[in-house]
Amino acid sequence: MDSALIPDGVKRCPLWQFLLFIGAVGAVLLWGVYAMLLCWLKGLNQTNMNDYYGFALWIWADLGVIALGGGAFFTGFLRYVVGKDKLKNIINYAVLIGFICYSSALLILAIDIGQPLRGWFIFWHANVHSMLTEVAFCLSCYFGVLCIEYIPLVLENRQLYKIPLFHNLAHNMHEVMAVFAATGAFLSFFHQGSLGGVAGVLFGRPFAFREGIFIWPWTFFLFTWSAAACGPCFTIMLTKLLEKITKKKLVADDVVELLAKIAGWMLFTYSIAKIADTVYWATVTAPAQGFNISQFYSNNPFYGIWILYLEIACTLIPGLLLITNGGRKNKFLLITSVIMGALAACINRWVMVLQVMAVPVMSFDTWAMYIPSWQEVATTILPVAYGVILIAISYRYMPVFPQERELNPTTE
Amino acid sequence: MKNEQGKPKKYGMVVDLDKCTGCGACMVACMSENNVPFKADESNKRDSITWMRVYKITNGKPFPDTENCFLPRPCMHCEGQHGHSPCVSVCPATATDYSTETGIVSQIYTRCFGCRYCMGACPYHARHFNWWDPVWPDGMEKSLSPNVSVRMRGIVEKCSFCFHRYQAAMDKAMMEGRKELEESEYQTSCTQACPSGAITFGDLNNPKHAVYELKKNPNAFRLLERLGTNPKVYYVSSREWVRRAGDNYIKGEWENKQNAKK
Amino acid sequence: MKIDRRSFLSLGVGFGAGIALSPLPWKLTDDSSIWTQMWPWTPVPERGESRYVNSVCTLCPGGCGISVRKVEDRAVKIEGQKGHPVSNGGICLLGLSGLQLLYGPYRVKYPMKRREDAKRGQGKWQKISWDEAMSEVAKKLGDAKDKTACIMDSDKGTVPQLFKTLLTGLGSPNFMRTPSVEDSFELALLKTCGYPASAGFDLENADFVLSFGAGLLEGWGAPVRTFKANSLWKDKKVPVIQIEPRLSNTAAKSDKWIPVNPGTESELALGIAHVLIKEGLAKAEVSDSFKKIVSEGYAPDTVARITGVEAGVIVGLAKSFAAASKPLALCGRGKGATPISLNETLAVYALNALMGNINQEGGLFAVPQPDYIKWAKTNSNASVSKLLYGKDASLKALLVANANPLYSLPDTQAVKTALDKIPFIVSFSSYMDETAQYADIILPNHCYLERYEDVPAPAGYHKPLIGLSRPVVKPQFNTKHTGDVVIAIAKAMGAELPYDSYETCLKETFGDTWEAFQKDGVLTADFTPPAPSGKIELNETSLKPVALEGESSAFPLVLVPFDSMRLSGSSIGEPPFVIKTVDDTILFKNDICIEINPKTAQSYNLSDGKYARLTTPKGSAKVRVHLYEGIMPGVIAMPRGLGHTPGFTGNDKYLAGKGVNVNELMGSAECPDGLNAAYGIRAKLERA
Amino acid sequence: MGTEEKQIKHAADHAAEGAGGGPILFFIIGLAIALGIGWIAFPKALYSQKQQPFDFSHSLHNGLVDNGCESCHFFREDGSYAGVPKLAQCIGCHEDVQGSTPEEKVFVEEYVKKGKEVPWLIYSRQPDCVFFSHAAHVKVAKMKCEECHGPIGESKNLKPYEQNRITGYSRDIWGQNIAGIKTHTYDRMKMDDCADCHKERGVKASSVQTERDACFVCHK
Repeated sequence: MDSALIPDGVKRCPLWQFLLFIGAVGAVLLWGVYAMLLCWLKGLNQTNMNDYYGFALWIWADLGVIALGGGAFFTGFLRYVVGKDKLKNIINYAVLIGFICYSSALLILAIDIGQPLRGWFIFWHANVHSMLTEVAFCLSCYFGVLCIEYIPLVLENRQLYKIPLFHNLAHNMHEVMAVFAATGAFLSFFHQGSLGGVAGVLFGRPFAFREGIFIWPWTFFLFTWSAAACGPCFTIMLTKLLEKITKKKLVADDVVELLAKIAGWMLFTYSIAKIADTVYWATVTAPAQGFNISQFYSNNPFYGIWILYLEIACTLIPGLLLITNGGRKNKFLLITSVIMGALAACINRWVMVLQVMAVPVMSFDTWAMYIPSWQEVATTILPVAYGVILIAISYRYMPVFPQERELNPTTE
Repeated sequence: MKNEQGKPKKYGMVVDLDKCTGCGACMVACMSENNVPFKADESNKRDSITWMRVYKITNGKPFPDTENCFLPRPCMHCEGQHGHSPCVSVCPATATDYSTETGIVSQIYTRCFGCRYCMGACPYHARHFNWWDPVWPDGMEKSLSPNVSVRMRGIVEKCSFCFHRYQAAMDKAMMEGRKELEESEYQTSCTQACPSGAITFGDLNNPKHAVYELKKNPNAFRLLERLGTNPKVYYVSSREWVRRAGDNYIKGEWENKQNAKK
Repeated sequence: MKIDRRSFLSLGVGFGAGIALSPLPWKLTDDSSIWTQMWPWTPVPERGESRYVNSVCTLCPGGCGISVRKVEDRAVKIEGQKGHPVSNGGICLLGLSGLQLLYGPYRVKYPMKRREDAKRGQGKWQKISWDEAMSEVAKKLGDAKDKTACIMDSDKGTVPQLFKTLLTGLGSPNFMRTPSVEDSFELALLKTCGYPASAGFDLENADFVLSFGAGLLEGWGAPVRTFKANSLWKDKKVPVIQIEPRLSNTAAKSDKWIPVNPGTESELALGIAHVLIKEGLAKAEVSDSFKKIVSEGYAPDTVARITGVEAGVIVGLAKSFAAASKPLALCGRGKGATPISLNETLAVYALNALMGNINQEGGLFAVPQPDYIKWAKTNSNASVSKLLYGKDASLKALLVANANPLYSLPDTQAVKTALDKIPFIVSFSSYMDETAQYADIILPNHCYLERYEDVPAPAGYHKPLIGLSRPVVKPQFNTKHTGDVVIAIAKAMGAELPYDSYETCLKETFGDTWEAFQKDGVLTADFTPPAPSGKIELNETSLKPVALEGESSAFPLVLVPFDSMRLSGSSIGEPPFVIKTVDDTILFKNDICIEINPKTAQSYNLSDGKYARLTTPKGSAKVRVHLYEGIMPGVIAMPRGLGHTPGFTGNDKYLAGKGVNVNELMGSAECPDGLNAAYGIRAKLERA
Repeated sequence: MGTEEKQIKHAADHAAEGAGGGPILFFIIGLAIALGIGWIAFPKALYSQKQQPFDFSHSLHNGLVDNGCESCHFFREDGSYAGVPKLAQCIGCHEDVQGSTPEEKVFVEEYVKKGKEVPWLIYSRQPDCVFFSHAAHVKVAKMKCEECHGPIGESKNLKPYEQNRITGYSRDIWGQNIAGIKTHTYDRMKMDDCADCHKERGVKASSVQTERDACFVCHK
């Protein structure tokens, strides 16, 4: 029925099956939308956040998806700026994931703030000293870039492509994509970094505070680095997941391996930087404010010091695996590595958001614990459902994977 | 505006913890002066708006050597480094600001859009978010003061050192052709109410104000000074364990500091 | 021309461009954000001219001067009144939140009568007119005659006198005052000084303070004055010793806290007296009988065994007490909301007498009762123990004004049973408190900020003083001054009263001094205290300690109520601002927390925050456990002032339904002199 | 160029020929409609018009008093500004009907005799978050009332009060010009107007963040 919309030469599941799937995921989406509306109409009292836990699940999810969406900017950077041409076979998907991640991030922010109708004050009354201002500007601009990168893909839909205007537009946009990719890489460098800066500049919060270069704390660079390292892992992970679901090979192994190799090197170097940062913070920064590293992780039923070890393991191990040829070639090791890589970013963002809030700073204060309300969980799942739907639609109707036709020749 | 000594004004507080009895008058004086809202259940202290909160701290020793002390915590109006207090520099919309004229950290409710970054930045938990719509039971809104604007849901609020009293005092002074305020003309509501006289408020830069000398007390300390927040609220306690509780020290550090003093 | 898809596209693009080039989107964005800054449901306080009105706070017996800031006709803030002899600019948190009582939803807004089809306390009311209400009350009192009783929080001043006059007219002697430590003080002073007097303490001039459980920082005496004295002590380095089983705020701020077994304070005082006498440290004479009893029975070792305070400490206390030039010994548990046994009062008075500081600077004063109400020819006095706890079922009518016996008297169940036997209960309360809820008719008084009233003798003040409480705002509702109501009822029943209205009554009572009284808000009188008599009598009966109710085998623990400034314990309940200051270790959601030593808790396998069932011979309650190192093992402390019951459904969720009223678990143990001196009760604890 | 692309290009050329000036015309129509809505209909819809309780002539009163605006709009002793006069002040002259205007009759009969305050709608009423010190501007900076309020003292009638339906503010805050363009100092009373004037006159810059005035100068 919708075969006219489906790209040429590829096979898709029957429409009913597709609609059933979209319907199921759509129900989850609606649940999230309901929770979102509750938050907007009734206020943030719908959450379990409080004055001690001003940032919680949502901000973690926000930082998490931005880090994981980093695959888009870094792959784009490699493809268009560095000139790794091979990556053109995965760039569309990376851009799609990035687009989903960033639009979700903006949506989460719009739910998270207490006065959504005044959200634009961040641009209009911007305070240049605030890392959050930098985040807002770069994030929005980069989202614009992602739209520009994503639009040609939409226009390449078989029917839309027939319209000359769209056809030309898509064509011309492709021509100048290098410029946008470079801009995107630049913007991303800053906003990924400023998200790290958000925590790192909090000199009232010894767990988060980092010394650094000029106005940028170490976390600024670490966040950019980790996004560049973990984002591609996430892209690979989702590629493999989609291949599993569609039971098709969508990207050739050499493409994946190239990206994995680069991600491996990024992870490996990042883990060294992260260890160095942790050691300096634990031995110099924190003690200067009267804290032992153990204090940050004690008295807490949920986060022991293991979370730090886990984070480091999740960067070092996949890093080591992916830089070796054997690690990349072995399917199991490759998938384990990219999952760990994606996990590393999530753990890091979790710690840099929630642990920061949980640790008491005044000596007589107590640990702050918090369990998210269902509204928070639902609104956090909302972007996931939205992402699944968007991937499904994009995959079905757009030529996301240039190699699909060639890797899956139709028998007809 | 500068005071007679040519230094900018720097309003601050000295709280005598030996005198503070934890009675809570400062908390209520603040709430009633500043139109602070209330809910039916305020027992969850983590979403209860109290610009001034009195902490009960203990020396942690078992019976019968237990000791308690009360520590009132308003906003510290941190000066940070050159006015870059932890919260001011992070606010993305300039809703909170540091005034070099008075040293007061402002919070503009109508500018704030509720991102709560400042709350995360403040180690004193002096900032409170309006999680709920403020509701006054029918008739109770009659007790609201027009000098302080009522806050709306979804924004952050905090102690302003009763800045509206400064505005009113300046109005009166200007009316009388003066540009200077006497110490007594501008006092915060908590200072005025404290039945123990434990709170002293004034210009830390003005030798004519009591706080100028009081802050030099050898038993004076500030909360979390080591973080570099440079707060303007000083505490005085004759008890060593209380002074120690004012900051964090790694093992042995405090003892070394005490020995070095001797 | 062909109208196709493209035409619509162009139209749309043009429209979009046009809108963007118009002020519409930009102004809407701006306006919608302004809308969020002024949500229509967020109140905007009216501006206007502001001014101050002085009055006296009557929310507790402290009698502090207040200064109320008004904007036009609204009262917006209560502040302390500078220069007031009692409070001099200071104010407590309850006084500060008075406007929440004035404007709050828990006010009784018009006269109400219990609906015929409703039982008492069901909360079903019908609105009636003042005329109807007053004639009904007059009729019922006419029937009840001398079987009418009245209970108030005070027996001094014009309003209590009017009630007494009404009762006298009915031939009834049944005027009761809510029991408090004042009963103990007055009885002790009558016995030792020989004239009716209130106890006054020259706190400011004392140079050594020995407090037997007096909650100096929990609301004892006139709280603000006591706080100021405490700060003065800090400045002058006056040692303060606090003796009580729990590390209260007073104990925490004192120079030394001496934990003592609950209820053995009198023994400790006598032990100290023993040392003073034995070591020849006494500076004044006391009666021989006293000397004899103390010398024989209260040697430090004996006292140490009873009290749990080491003998050496007792001797040390005595020595440092005697070494001070103006030492002052104080008593009265917590705020003084309950009487203490006569033997304890006398023992502590004896310490003062031994140091010769009765009616002396820095000492204990017997301040003569005010007698400015010349028109009163009444002799009406009765005790709560007889009428409300006794087996007496003869009362036909009860008038309740400024009191809430159903909440504030220990053994709530017994009080309820007594009230059930009284066929007609009239409440004069401004608020829907527990007793008002249980009344048959409510004749609501103006709130304290809407009415005139004379406020004699602030608690613990050492000079005669009368304050004037004045209307700060116009009455907000259809209420009437109780003075006016009583005059009208008395007149309707043919009583002879020289006044038609309360205001005239008040003015005439003060006569020539009224103008000055109006202007200053206080009246003071010269007073030369008589020389001390040194007559402290003790005998075997009065020394008999008040036994704790309950068998120690069944109830191994001791429950003591504790007071705190942040729990006003007022008969009305905690206004929202006050309850907001209460720690979550005292009230957690709607659960009351009890304090218990970790050692005790361990033996019951209880940890912090766990639920437990607390049972006493009088009742049982579900409580939450709060581990506190500052309490003696074996003792449980429970806050007093919580557990108010909802009066108007839905409207008073701010005041009511929080925790448990400790009086439901307490008994009304009586000491031999008729004082309800229950300081605690035996209790048991189980995991729940 | 592949055959497919060629075909598409051809189709595009064809389409362009057929449409002629169509798209431009429709674009202009759309633009015109939108501009009409945005510039004319929208402002009309945004504001509701309310009439004052009765008319009042500033110029008439101004001629009768000695002390200019401050005769009625005075400062209180505590330095605060009384704003629009209360009944108590008017009663001095208007205990009974003095002149012959119907407005005065309404005032005396409806308000003075009944002791009711006149519910004036205040054109320059700032939102609740604003603290404005008249003392600082009038007493210290010696500014004239007209600089912010315009020549209201010369007015013979009270204009209708226009209220923004969304914000509830008076239109005079944003100004009559919907685009927010002002020609006089008193045309608008938005925060930026205050800020501009402060900047122009070099009123103390006390903010660390913006190097302008700190927010607490004008907010409460």
